[in-house]
Amino acid sequence: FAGLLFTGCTAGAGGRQPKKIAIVVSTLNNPWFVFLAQTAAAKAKALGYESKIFDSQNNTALESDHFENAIASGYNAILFNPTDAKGSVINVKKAKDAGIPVFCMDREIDSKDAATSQILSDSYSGCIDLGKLFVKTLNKKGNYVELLGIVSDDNTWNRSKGFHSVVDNYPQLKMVAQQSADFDRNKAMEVMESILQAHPDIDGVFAGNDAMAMGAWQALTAAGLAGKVKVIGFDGAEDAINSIKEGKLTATAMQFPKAIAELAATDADEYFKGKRDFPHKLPIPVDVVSATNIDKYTAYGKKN
Amino acid sequence: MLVAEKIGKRFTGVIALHDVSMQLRPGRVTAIIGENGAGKSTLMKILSGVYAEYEGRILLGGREVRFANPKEAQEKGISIIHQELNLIPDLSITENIFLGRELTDRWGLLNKKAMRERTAALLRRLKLNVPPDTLIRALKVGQQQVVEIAKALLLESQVIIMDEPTSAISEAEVEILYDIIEQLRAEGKIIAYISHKLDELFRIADDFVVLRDGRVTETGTMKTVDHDAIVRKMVGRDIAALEHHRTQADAAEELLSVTALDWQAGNKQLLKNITFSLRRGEVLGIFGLMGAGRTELLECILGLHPGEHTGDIRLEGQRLDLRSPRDAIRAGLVLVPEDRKKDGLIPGLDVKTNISLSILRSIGRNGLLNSKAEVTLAEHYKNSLRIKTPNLEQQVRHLSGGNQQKVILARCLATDPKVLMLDEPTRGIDVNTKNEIYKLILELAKSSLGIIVVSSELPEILTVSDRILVLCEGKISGVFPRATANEDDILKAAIPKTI
Amino acid sequence: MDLSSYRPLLTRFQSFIALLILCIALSLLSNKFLTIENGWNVLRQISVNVCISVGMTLVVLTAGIDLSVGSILAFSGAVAAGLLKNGIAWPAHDLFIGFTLLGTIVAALVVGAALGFFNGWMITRFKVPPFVATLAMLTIARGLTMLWTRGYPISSLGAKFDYIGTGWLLGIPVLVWISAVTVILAVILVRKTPLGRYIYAIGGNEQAARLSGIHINRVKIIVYSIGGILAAVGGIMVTSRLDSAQPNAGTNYELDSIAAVVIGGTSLSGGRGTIMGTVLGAIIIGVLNNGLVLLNVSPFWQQVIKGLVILLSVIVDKMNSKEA
Amino acid sequence: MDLSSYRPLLTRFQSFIALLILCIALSLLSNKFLTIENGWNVLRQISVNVCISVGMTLVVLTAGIDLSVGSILAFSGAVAAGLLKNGIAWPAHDLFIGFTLLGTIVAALVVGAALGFFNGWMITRFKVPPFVATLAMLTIARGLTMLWTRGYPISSLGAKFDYIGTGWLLGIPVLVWISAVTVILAVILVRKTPLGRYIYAIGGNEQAARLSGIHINRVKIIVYSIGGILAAVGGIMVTSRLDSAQPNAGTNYELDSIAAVVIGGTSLSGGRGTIMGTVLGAIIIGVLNNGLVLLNVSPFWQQVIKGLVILLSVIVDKMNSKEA
Ligand SMILES: Nc1ncnc2c1ncn2[C@@H]1O[C@H](COP(=O)(O)OP(=O)(O)OP(=O)(O)O)[C@@H](O)[C@H]1O
Ligand SMILES: Nc1ncnc2c1ncn2[C@@H]1O[C@H](COP(=O)(O)OP(=O)(O)OP(=O)(O)O)[C@@H](O)[C@H]1O
Ligand SMILES: [Mg+2]
Ligand SMILES: [Mg+2]
Repeated sequence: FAGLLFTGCTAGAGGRQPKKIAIVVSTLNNPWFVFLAQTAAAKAKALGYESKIFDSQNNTALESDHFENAIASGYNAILFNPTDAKGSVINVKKAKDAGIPVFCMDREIDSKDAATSQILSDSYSGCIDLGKLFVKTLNKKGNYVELLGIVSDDNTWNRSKGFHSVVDNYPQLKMVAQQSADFDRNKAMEVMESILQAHPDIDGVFAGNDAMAMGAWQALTAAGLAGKVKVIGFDGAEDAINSIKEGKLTATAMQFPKAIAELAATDADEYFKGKRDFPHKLPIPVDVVSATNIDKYTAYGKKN
Repeated sequence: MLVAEKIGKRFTGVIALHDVSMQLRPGRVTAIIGENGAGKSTLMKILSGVYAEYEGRILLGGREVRFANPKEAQEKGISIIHQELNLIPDLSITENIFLGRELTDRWGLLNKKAMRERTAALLRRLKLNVPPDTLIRALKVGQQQVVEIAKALLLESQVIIMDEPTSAISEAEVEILYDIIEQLRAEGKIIAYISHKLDELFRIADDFVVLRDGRVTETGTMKTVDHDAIVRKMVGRDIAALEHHRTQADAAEELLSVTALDWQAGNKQLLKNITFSLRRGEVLGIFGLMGAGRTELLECILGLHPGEHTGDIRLEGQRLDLRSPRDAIRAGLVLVPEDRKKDGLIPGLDVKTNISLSILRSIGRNGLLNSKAEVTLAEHYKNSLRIKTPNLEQQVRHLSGGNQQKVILARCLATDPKVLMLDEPTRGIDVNTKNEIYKLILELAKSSLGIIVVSSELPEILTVSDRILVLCEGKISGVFPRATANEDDILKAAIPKTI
Repeated sequence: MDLSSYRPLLTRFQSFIALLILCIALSLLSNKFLTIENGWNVLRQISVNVCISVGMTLVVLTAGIDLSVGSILAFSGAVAAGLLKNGIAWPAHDLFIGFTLLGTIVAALVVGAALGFFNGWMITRFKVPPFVATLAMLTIARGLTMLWTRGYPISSLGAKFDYIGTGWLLGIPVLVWISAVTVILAVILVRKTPLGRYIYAIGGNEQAARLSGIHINRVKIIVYSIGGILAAVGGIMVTSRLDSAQPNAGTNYELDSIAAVVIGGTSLSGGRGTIMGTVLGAIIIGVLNNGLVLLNVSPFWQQVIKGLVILLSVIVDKMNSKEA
Repeated sequence: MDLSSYRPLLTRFQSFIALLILCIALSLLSNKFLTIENGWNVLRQISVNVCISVGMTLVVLTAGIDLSVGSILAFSGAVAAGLLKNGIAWPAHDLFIGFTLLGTIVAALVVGAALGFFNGWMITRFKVPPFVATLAMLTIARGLTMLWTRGYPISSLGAKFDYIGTGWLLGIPVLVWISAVTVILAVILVRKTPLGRYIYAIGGNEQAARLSGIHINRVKIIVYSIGGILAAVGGIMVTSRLDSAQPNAGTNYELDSIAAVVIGGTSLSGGRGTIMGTVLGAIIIGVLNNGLVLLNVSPFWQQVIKGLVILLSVIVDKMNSKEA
């Protein structure tokens, strides 16, 4: 264990001191964020900076600790995926006061000036598009089920709202069940199995993320309803992309964590080089991915 | 022949044994005698493999043996009845007796039938007529003690060690045990027998070994010595057998009165129509066999079973309706419980704290503790009760049985009660300390406390009480003023008629 | 006499009543509840918890506790998936070891056993309290899972493997078979073998058990290892059911399984309890989860209700058992 | 006599050594570690855990345990935020009650006390094992939080409130003041009051304590209520520090705080332990978290290392204490 620490240290203290970039991410409990964080880290390294990932474990208080520690240990910039739009503001302010630029990734914090730049993947509008597609595929009528993410997470609600802002305009689309599956594949499968008992007659499922979409899909397959029921996810995770390729999932919303992360890292680089005028908010549109355009995409991004 | 050579054993702080040498001979019962803390149990635990680290060596049949654990000792034919009961409350008699040496069939599965049968046989031999499948927790202490004996008899061991086997069983069961010991002796087994009841030793022991402060002070054969000699050897001086000259208490006014106390628990009638009274300065002895309901009676008086029993209890004429021991203490009733370890002590806390526990509030200053007052209190009782402890910060778990008992007594007296109830106050306590406690009881009575002493030892009852109440199956089966009291009548009254 | 009677039968009868009441209530509230298909659902959904809880019961019977089951489940599941999919490769010495289905399963079980053994070793050799030792393992095993999966799920493991989680055998889901066999073996272990006796004895009075010549440490280590193995079984079940090993699988499973054990009437202070009781507990929880969803109760209320039901079932139990 | 002597001083000395070693190692590995600023960081970061763990220590000393602290923290924090921001309104009878800062704080503490009291009540009145009672409360309180916040954080609570979490007083962060005061009060309670004695006595031998005239149930209820209040204090601290009440605040805090208690040398079987030990334990954990971040240890490895260090510190402790 001591050995570990030392390797850790030599990695930390070794060589001439390059600038250090902290990457604070809301959770590593979910591949999407792992990807976001690791891409950012890789990019930072490629640009010749030392970088370290901090896992806030969905806990804004822990995120606060990370900020304080990062500031104390002299990081020069923070690439930041907030746990919460409001709760995280105070942390960003802290960094700003310490003269450390913060670049928000994917989720926004609601403060005009705290962050140096915000590169946002706007799932609200993403879910609006998904909603439209959903309405189209079910052609405006039928029963559907919504699987929510972690109910204590405002992303869960951003997505739900975006979706309903469209779908609720069609009275013949009836939501027969709305249950939480915690962004978790297993939970989603079990919840779906149970729901199917009460409502074998559904036509569609909207899942707050791809993991849940996959779980739902498996439950449907087991019940022999595969294909009959349309399933829509969100994220553009690998499993989902493959599954759409195989004509299973109907659609997902592709966020571009790769683009987001690399952009944020580059911003940091330019900031060091003296650039100051960053766009306050840079929304990265969320693409709807379905059978029609699937071959343009891979996991978490566009084919290139 | 089992020989111990220069055995030494130290615990943190104490030297429990210092080159102890002795011989246990086949076909003879050797009594190991000594005060509390003399080192008897420690020595036996070494012989039976409980303690693997010790100095010196043990020879069994001329060959040196060293046991890493109790199992090895068992396999070499040494079995022991420990001083404390070592049974698993939620396992049945059979399962406890065979624990660690189950009989299995060729699939390695338990052979319950065989085990049940052999248990049944053992129980028959010990005249304990309960089904082998009874859970231990359903048995009375005495019956559990018998199970412990059965455990030791299961394997036909060469050496059988009995550490205070009779401390918890009543006359009848003792007799059975004696018969068995006779048999074993006849079979030429080696038997070590520890007891603080000296008269027992004179009945069954052939040889004796006296331990004092972890050293052997003398060995010999029982024939050559008498009671006082033994006592002298273990204590190192004479102790005056105290005889009981008391101012008649009958004059004094009534302190505690119990009328028509009934306690029905489930389908069991634990107490039936108990009516008696206690005067100031009187020592009321309550005698009875195991399970006669004596402890239950005290518990009811102490308010441990509020609402479960009927009848009325009055202290100085005031009707008591106690919801908890707390109320009892407030009212001036205290109990020194039967089972020191389980109900009496807080082993992890030190002597001082254990003594002051019941009256922290009253000796406290404006809601805070008052350490000075605590120390004075503890000091006071340390001296007046002659509690043997290195210092007041000693954890009570390290004191010997007798001194632990005194600590509890001190806690009770500190509440300065009107009525003091003692349940088996001298169980497992050596003669010397016993005498001290008897003296204390009598002194306290002089200071016009009302005292109730529950005991299964007739001599004890006869020594201390002014009046003797005999309980049998939850009913009062006799009352004897000490003047007219004699062993036979009391025993007669105590033996159940209903079987 | 068999161990089931260690707790007055009455009380287990009580949790049985509790279950019945629950079921009746639900079938009144939803006509979808009492259907064969839904029955299979519930059974399939509890099968994992049953396996884990059986192990937990053994641990709790020795007066211990195991908080690490969830993480061990995740790690061994991930190991199975990883080996099955990628085998082990050292490109450096271009060395590669592929794994058969059986191979991966064995490997996963070994991993589970090893971690469980480590728990037991810490607890017996270094006297670390079970709560702490397994709490540490909870973190460690989760970390190992993350390291092994790099935080990404390992998916599409092939039809053969998925059969475990999705297939049927003689009209019964394989998952149910697995948990059933586990339960039967455990019942035999507990009622018919000396080891079972020792487990109860240690929980009932460790000192007395030691004086009876029982190797306390050995028994404990075995028990924690079994706990680990059963967690691994759970890991394999979950993984093959999802056709994917999720890095965060099994989070908070320890709580569900302890709940099952306690609702089943096993005393956390050891020495008293039964396997069947635990199974009953697991069923109660499973039925509850299933019912709350069937009735489309809001996720917010679900938590409150679950908590209350756990309390109630234990209270019912207590009020009718001698201890109360 | 002071209760610290209940554990051989040596062992507490040991966990102190453990802390020293840790600090020295870290300051060698990172020149950023031993800075005043970082010192304040660590203290500020552990302040919440210290408050909770002090309550936990009292509970554990009575041989109990409290798994619900995290959820109680979340709920009382949310209540404070909600009342402060929106007060209570019944549009129906257009009735509205506004809350002052003090009012909200009191309200939050009352909520914490109430939930803690409920725990104690279940445990004493219905003989529900502490583990289960508080496990149920863990779910219930979380559910209540969701219902109260509808799953959304409650933010921007105003400078006055934020001062608690972010302000300084006489050159010391307010958070640190709060935890310091809590600790001092607790030490007084434990060493200098009868109640403190009763807590140790109950943990040491409940039956004997009862016969000595101690009101077991009352003491336990008080202790769990204190636990709830301190959780609420923690809730206020967290909320004002973030200027926002997070619905999922405090998740898993029970584990951190139990870890602190045990590393501090308090025995989970009750009757033995000290407040200062727990503080020490909390510091060790805090320093560890802080240090692992300062050093360039990957988040996945951090979990593994953390687990190992917890094990180590307990083992060091055990090996040097008589019990081992
Ligand atoms: N708190 C969380 N815990 C676990 N997984 C989460 C959490 N929040 C989101 N996720 C998962 O990670 C994916 C990416 O989350 P993300 O932050 O992009 O949500 P979002 O709705 O895009 O945020 P925003 O509304 O700010 O755009 C989500 O689609 C979801 O699958
Ligand atoms: N585990 C232990 N730790 C520390 N000291 C001990 C331990 N066991 C016994 N002692 C001490 O060793 C001495 C001998 O104890 P032992 O139990 O052998 O006395 P004994 O003769 O059996 O007394 P009794 O007649 O009360 O049973 C006593 O001073 C006791 O306090
Ligand atoms: Mg997004
Ligand atoms: Mg002895």
